[in-house]
Amino acid sequence: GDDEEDASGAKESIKAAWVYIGPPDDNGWTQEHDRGRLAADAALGDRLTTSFVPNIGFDAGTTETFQQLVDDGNDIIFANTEYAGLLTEVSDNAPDTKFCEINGHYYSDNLFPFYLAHEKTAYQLGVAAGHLAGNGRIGYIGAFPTATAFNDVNGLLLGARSVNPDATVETVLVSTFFDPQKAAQAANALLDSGVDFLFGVMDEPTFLQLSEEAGVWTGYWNLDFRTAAPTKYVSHFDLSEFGPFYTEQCQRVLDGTWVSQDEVWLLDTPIGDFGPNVPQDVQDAVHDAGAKLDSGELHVYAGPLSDNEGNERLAAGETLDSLEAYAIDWPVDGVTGISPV
Amino acid sequence: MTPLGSIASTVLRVTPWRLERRLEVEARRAALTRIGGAVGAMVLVGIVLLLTGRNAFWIFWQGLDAIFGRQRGIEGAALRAIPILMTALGVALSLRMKVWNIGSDGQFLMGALAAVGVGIHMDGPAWLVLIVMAAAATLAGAAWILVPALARAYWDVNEIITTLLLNFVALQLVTWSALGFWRDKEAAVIQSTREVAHTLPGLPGANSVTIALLVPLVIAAALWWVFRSTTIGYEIDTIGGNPRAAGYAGIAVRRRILIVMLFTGAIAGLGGMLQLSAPGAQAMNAGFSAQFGLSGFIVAALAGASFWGVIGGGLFIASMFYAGIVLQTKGLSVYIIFAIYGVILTGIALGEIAARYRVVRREAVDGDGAQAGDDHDAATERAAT
Amino acid sequence: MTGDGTRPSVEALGISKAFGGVAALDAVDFEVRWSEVHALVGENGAGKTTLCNILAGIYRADAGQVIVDGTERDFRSPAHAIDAGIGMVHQHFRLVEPMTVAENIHLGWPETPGVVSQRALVDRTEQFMGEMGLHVDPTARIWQLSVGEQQRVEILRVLARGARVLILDEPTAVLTAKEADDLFRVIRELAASGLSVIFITHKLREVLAVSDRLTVLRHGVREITRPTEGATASEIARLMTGEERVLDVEHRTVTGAPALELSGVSALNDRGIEALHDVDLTVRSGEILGIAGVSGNGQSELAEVICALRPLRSGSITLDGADLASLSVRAVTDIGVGHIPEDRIGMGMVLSAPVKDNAVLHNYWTEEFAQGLTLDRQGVINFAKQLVETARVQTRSVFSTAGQMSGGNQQRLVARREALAADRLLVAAHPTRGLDVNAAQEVRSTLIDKRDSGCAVLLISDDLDEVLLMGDRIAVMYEGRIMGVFDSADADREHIGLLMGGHSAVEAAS
Amino acid sequence: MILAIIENAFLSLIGSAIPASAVVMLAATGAMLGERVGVLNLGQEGLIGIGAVFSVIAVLSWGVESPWVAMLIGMIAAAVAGLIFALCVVSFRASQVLVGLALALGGIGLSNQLGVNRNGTPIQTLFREINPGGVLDDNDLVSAFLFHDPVVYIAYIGLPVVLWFVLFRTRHGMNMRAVGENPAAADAVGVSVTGWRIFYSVLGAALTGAGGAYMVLSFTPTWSPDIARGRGWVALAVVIFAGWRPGWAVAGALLYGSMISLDTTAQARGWGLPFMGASDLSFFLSMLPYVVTLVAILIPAGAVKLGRRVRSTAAPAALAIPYSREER
Ligand SMILES: Nc1ncnc2c1ncn2[C@@H]1O[C@H](COP(=O)(O)OP(=O)(O)OP(=O)(O)O)[C@@H](O)[C@H]1O
Ligand SMILES: Nc1ncnc2c1ncn2[C@@H]1O[C@H](COP(=O)(O)OP(=O)(O)OP(=O)(O)O)[C@@H](O)[C@H]1O
Ligand SMILES: [Mg+2]
Ligand SMILES: [Mg+2]
Repeated sequence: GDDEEDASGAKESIKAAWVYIGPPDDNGWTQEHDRGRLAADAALGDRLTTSFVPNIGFDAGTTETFQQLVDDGNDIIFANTEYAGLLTEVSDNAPDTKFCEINGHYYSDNLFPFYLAHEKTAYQLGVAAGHLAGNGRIGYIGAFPTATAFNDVNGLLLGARSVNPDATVETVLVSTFFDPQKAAQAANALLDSGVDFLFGVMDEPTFLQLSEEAGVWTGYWNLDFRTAAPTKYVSHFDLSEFGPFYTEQCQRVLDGTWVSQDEVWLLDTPIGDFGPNVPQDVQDAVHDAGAKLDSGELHVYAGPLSDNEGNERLAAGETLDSLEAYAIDWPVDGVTGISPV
Repeated sequence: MTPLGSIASTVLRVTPWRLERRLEVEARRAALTRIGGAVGAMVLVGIVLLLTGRNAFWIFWQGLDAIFGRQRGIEGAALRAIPILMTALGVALSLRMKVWNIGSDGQFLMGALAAVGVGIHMDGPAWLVLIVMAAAATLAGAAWILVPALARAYWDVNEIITTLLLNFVALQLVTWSALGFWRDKEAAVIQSTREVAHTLPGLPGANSVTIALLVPLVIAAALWWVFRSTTIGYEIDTIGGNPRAAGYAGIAVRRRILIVMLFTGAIAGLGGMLQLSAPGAQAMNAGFSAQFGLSGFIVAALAGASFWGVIGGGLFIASMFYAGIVLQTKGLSVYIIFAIYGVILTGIALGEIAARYRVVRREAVDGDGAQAGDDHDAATERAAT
Repeated sequence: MTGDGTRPSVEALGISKAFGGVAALDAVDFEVRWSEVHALVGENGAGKTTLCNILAGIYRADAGQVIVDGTERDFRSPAHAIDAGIGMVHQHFRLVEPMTVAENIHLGWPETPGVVSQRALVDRTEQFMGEMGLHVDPTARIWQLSVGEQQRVEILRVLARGARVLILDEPTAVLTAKEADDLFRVIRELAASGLSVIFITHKLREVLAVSDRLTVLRHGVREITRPTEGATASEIARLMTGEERVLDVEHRTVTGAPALELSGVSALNDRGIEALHDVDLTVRSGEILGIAGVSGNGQSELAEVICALRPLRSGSITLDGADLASLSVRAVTDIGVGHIPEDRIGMGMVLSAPVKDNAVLHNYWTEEFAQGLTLDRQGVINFAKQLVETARVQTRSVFSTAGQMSGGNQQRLVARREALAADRLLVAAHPTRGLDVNAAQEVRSTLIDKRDSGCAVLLISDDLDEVLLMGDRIAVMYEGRIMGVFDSADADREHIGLLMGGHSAVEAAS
Repeated sequence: MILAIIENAFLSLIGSAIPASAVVMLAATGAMLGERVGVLNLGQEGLIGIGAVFSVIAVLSWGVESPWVAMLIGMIAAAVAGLIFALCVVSFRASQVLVGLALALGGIGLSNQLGVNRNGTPIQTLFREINPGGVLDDNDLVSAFLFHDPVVYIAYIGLPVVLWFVLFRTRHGMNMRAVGENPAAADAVGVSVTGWRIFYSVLGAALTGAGGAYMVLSFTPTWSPDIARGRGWVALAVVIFAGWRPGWAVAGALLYGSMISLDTTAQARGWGLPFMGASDLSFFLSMLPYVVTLVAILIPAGAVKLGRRVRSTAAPAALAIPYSREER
């Protein structure tokens, strides 16, 4: 960063670094973040210098990566997966550097987590699935039994049930966000078992291709990837909010106004554009649900709800907001293949 | 005769030079040629980097500077060296007996897993918890190699693949622990077990390196002594050299193989605990072992029979990996770094061979003693016979 | 073009070859003619095998020419030598153990049909066997064969591909007298049909019996090539070694107390077949009991059972009245039993370990070298140096690996080591196999010294001459049974030969 | 009824294992070829990556339109890597274990690097399933079991049969086995040990590369980093399980593949264990392929030991031992 710093803490120019779990060309998660980085870079021009380190997994070397970025004088560092202790080990000892960690759970003076309010998006996609899946069976390929997955399956199921009360979500967990072969096997297993709609939190689009081949409706997490399933593509989660978020955080550092947060910073995640074959009435129903969710007229989680082991989790009249959903650790009844933590 | 094979072997034969085997290889020459192989490989890598438009000098300089330019670099390399040295020592021990344990990653992980289990469930003074963690890790590491060891010792099942397969199982078990049975639920952190509260005491003058660094040094010294001065070392070497002769000498070969393999696993398992009790690494996740077992295996194979060679080679490989992490933040892809490791390893393997051979001219004969050179004095041999 | 008995089939001119800077052959000239059996003799390590390996394309000479039937050849691999009609039967067999005899004979042979069936290979093999007059079960796998049978497979293989120059490297070292006689007959026939045979042996009797001419190598230099006619064993020995030593063995009649006693001993071999049946045997202190017999009749099992290397199935073994069978290998050694194993490389030493470590292989744990767990390294080195000196082992130093020593020197080391370890009993299995005359004499002297010092010696050998020369008493073994025991004075060579062949004592007597 | 369920389960497991394990099958055959002549190549992971990435490059960057040509290009690239490996370990006699590991590491790194910017791009140049006239319904389990693209038939039927025939019914195969069992013996009868070891290492590497190519040209038609993800190691285990017999490799590959698909299939079909939650079951099942492979290796070995069976499943005696004619 720049040494010139006025009394208010504002700076002439800063350096920002991104640490990515995957490669920036994965056609998925990391690529979306890298777009966000480029957007920030473009928006702040000469005042922001950005760099990124791809393919950083969860191992002891990761701490070293963060430390090195701190040593290299980065003013703010973004992590596009939850590195938890591997990151906080460094952030706690680098008070002058700011950190934003996606999907994190640790808060300090220089680190706060950010994430997506995606349970609503999942709900909207669920509405589409409820219309499109003839037999009401929705397949879901997940990575780990975390809140991300619970919000996905719950949103899908509740959205679908708003249309078809008999809808179910069948889950296969593959313990990785990125393994095309495993994802393909999961997709095949679900397709073979007869699901009529397939969705996954995978960082790559293999399952879309398989759905297309099997003639099953399908949707994607990260970005518009209808090329992989030209006729059966429904929609995706629109992750274009990363750019504004990154720009804003960098701007705050430049201005000397960056402050840490005490709750997760949730980004809007609208439903993306629809594939060419999604009927207009389905599109309308999805948008309608979205509008109601935004206005607070409709809640994704509204009691009575019980988990899939029969325990009541939400009494009638109770609701969960997005912040509460961020920590959810149970699947609603009707979801199979994943159990409460 | 296959055409390709024939071309290849002809190419190798038409040169006027040939390799001649040395009957004796001094340890120093072997060490030198290995280093030579590594340097040669790096030069080759440098040329390729230059050809692909990268500034090789800058890269090498950055790598060196990252380690030696600052205390954190040295400590960072040392921190990485600890797990690598532990797995390497275990493997080196079994290599003395010609047993190839490729499963030290699994043993390392299981050691760490056992340590975490103890650490998050046991109350008590830190020193006691740490000791119990170490004991549990040692046992778990040994337990993880038990089946391959029994199979090797009593059923003659090759251990390379059996130990390797258990790596995958251990990795899945760790994932399970991190996301399932020992998951850190309070923080709802993904992919991690709960954290152990205790760490080992730091080394005086160090910021992050703990007394764990002393453990591989002590083990290396102990193994060196065992193989230099005890009947146990003698017996293990004998088994490695000729198991039938060992049986003839009254050594219980199968039991020894079993015990030594268990020790191998135990050392790797203890390595898992050492890694876990370093500051900042007190929880387990699927990435807990950054190929430490594989690196350790490579180190042991490079070091040959020498335990001090393991220490030297381990520090070298750890530095290389550490430099790799730093270079990644300078824009050198981890992929390229892996490719470079491959080339350097090959260089070292070829260097090892170079020590065992020397190049002589095919037609060159006695003449002025050109051949009778350094290995031996022909005249004395003749006189002695 | 073959057969006039004067034109050279193979000429080697100025052949030199060095290993690790040490010359194994130094400008050797060697010439063999058509229709002759040419014996190649010399001490262990003289370079005989090296020279033949060069002729067979296994080694490349550092210098010199090889001329086959008038044409200069540059053998870059054995394939070239085979093309030139040279075939070699190697000192250490080169057979593929898990394959059948038929397969081994057809290996690497261009005339083998491209698509093969076992049936066809067996038929072809049987046909050759008929033509050559040599027989082995073509469907047997090599590991099931005795060494003599393996030898035959090697010879058949070479002959089948029409070798015109046949090199036999110590073919008789592992053959019984009968098998050796068969082989000599074949060799003579081959030479008579115009082929050249190069024949390496340490047994001078055989040189005189079968060869037309002989060449003596000494320290990698050719001493002489001459017709065999008129040569004497002592003259050849002198040329080989530069000195002549004759071992004079004085037999004794021992009345002393029985040391080793076996009664009703049975044991299985490695394949789980009973190899020893109800063996009763006694060796007294201060005597050599020679076991005569064709190898493979349970002798190795006998030695191993005594030394606790093999479990006893039934019966008892005692040494000076104390039970031996229940002891561990280590305990057996500790009470003063030494064992020169049959397979000295495979069992008796660790080739990759230094000589010093090999010197204490059988007693490193004793108080002499070990205090608790620690090994007295200096003590080991001193002991090894002393052993090397007294046993006249030629090695660069006690720190170089045992594998670098020539076979004869390895054997000397093991023999002396075991003799030193043995106070009460020394079991010596084939202790002179493959040794040159001098080395063999030295090992034999060691055994006699042992005997003279009051130790019981059990000598197992398939060389009947050796057993007759050395044994104070002689026991004959056949198919795991003792066929008879004789005092050396009463031992009749022919009679024992018959017993060795499995004829019962009654038959043999008649 | 129960029978029908078992049959169903069996067909669905094997049916999905067949294409999924074709890469293991090809790599195992490749590894077996090398090992039969005494060359142990631990670099299968790297070779799969190289084979895959060059096929991807061929399709995406060089505009190759035939999957066969793309696969051939992947095979040639892997063969070149195999040649370098072979020269190091056969000609220069470097440690097969070390250089093999180097090839694993370096091959993964190199292929990942070459794959940069090609991640996730769908590949349209694909092998097509052979389904004679669409006789059977596409989603039928029987057709999932029977109908695949041609590479699958080559991998599971063609190669094992050819290799078995060559190894055990031809002069050539006899010589090959001799090189792996006792190179000194093979050499003495004029078989070129060096030449054959190099040739079959290279051919084996090419087959392993074909496995990698298959992954991106049919199974999951897209490049992704670390594409082998342990399949190369599993292939080496399959060789041991198979006792170096080509036909048994089919059983090994399918066993492993079924265990892998048991994981996803059990989850997808809601098969459960009474004492385990759904998430735990998925973790448990993900360990199973390796445990079962391990047990499958131990059983025949134990049977040999306990029942004194013939040692036809033993490794080639000279495996991983460099041969030098003048050494002794
Ligand atoms: N491949 C080799 N490597 C190293 N040294 C060798 C090799 N081959 C032969 N020598 C050495 O060359 C010398 C001659 O060996 P060679 O085998 O030719 O002897 P030999 O006359 O056949 O003896 P023996 O009667 O014991 O068979 C010995 O000193 C031996 O150690
Ligand atoms: N399973 C088998 N199949 C075929 N032949 C066998 C088998 N087992 C043993 N033989 C034969 O029995 C004989 C004994 O072989 P073995 O190697 O056990 O001899 P030995 O008892 O060790 O004798 P020595 O000490 O003289 O070598 C050999 O000639 C071999 O041909
Ligand atoms: Mg010889
Ligand atoms: Mg025997």
